[in-house]
Amino acid sequence: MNIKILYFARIKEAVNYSTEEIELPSNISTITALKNYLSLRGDNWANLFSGKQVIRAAINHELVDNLATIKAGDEVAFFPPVTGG
Amino acid sequence: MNIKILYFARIKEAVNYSTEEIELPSNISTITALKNYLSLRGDNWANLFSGKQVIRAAINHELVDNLATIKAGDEVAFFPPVTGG
Amino acid sequence: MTVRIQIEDFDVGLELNKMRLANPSIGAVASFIGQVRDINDNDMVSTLTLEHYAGMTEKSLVTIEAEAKNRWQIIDSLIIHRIGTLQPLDQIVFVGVTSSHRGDAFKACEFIMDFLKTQAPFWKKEMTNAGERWVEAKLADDDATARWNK
Amino acid sequence: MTVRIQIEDFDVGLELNKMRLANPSIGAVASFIGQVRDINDNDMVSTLTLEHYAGMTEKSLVTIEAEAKNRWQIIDSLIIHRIGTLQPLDQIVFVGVTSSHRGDAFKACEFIMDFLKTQAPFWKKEMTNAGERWVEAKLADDDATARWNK
Repeated sequence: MNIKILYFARIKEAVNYSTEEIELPSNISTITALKNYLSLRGDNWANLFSGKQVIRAAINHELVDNLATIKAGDEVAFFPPVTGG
Repeated sequence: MNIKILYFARIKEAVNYSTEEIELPSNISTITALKNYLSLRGDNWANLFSGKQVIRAAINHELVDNLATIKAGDEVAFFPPVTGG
Repeated sequence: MTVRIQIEDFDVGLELNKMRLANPSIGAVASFIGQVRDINDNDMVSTLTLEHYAGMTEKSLVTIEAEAKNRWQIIDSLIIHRIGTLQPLDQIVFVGVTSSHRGDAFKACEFIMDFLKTQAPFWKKEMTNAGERWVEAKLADDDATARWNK
Repeated sequence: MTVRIQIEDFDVGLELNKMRLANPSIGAVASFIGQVRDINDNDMVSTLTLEHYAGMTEKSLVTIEAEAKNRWQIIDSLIIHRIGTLQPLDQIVFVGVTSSHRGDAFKACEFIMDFLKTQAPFWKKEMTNAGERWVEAKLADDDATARWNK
């Protein structure tokens, strides 16, 4: 299925991507599975999603946890804890 | 001893006084004693200090209770609960 | 740590700008405006007249500001309270507090308002469609003050 | 119930006046301004750059305002948050809340700020004398959010 992924702040800099559209294998259907899938891209990706740093995820503009289900057409975002205000 | 007494708001209207200087007998040395002394002036005074309505007292700009001591030269004030803000 | 008792209106934008620009370690400004409502206790209010005890008012507000500064890390505070006759939508009171951090600014600002309501010698008389009357003190304000007791 | 995300500065006096004059049953206006401090974690800050997640930011702030309105009796609220590059003493955020009563206005205003801090997708990068760095999220902000859990 096709999804859009957005990266922000420290994470955007670490992977050097801000937005991408990718075709996911059908067995990748949760945030955890997506993180593991992206980790295969190389050391910087693997290091990012290793769990050493806190990464928040959102699907379609809603904060979600690692077990959240990804559907075709979703906009997934990865970002560090927020620091506005 | 000579003291100054100020009346505010509802109380000022009840006794029709805003400020007075009076010579107190030497045995009048607390707020309670002063209230009893002023109550002798007539029904409106007696009614005011009868305890049916809450009256706050201050001595020299500090809120005090009924047992507070009055000294010569003090500025005593009587007023209802405050309603600013 | 300033207190102003005045008949004239005040300019909140001007006061807030002066306060926040006074010190570059200010990160947070909490403020409050109280204004005259058109309806009180179900009656239409046409005017509200504020009387106060000159001398004691300033002293009590300075004491409240000092206590706020004692309890929280605040950089400065300003209280402006109007006296005289006001109409609905007129500003009555302004409290502004600056701090490095928002928690201190919020708490100090609310603390000052709660104590101002129950300690500072102001009295309100309102003219309504039901006649002229003194505004009654509210138990809810005593409760709001009491919850700050350490 | 308005949210504005903008690069430009905002005029707090103007916004507060519009809010308080909108409804004669407003008796209380609580507000907050956050601004850039000159020193953070012991280093001099020269600029602060705010990035956000357009779309999600607005949605999360509208949700926070709706929850505040659900919890307290408020008449209106306004959130303005700037993005882009700012300097010390520049305004970052404004939150204003109007209500008939001050307790509701204060609580809703502080609630909105606490949730904005931990829920709205903004990130700060600061340029300091120690170099450029992302501002770290603070546990104290998580605690400030958690205390509102009913």
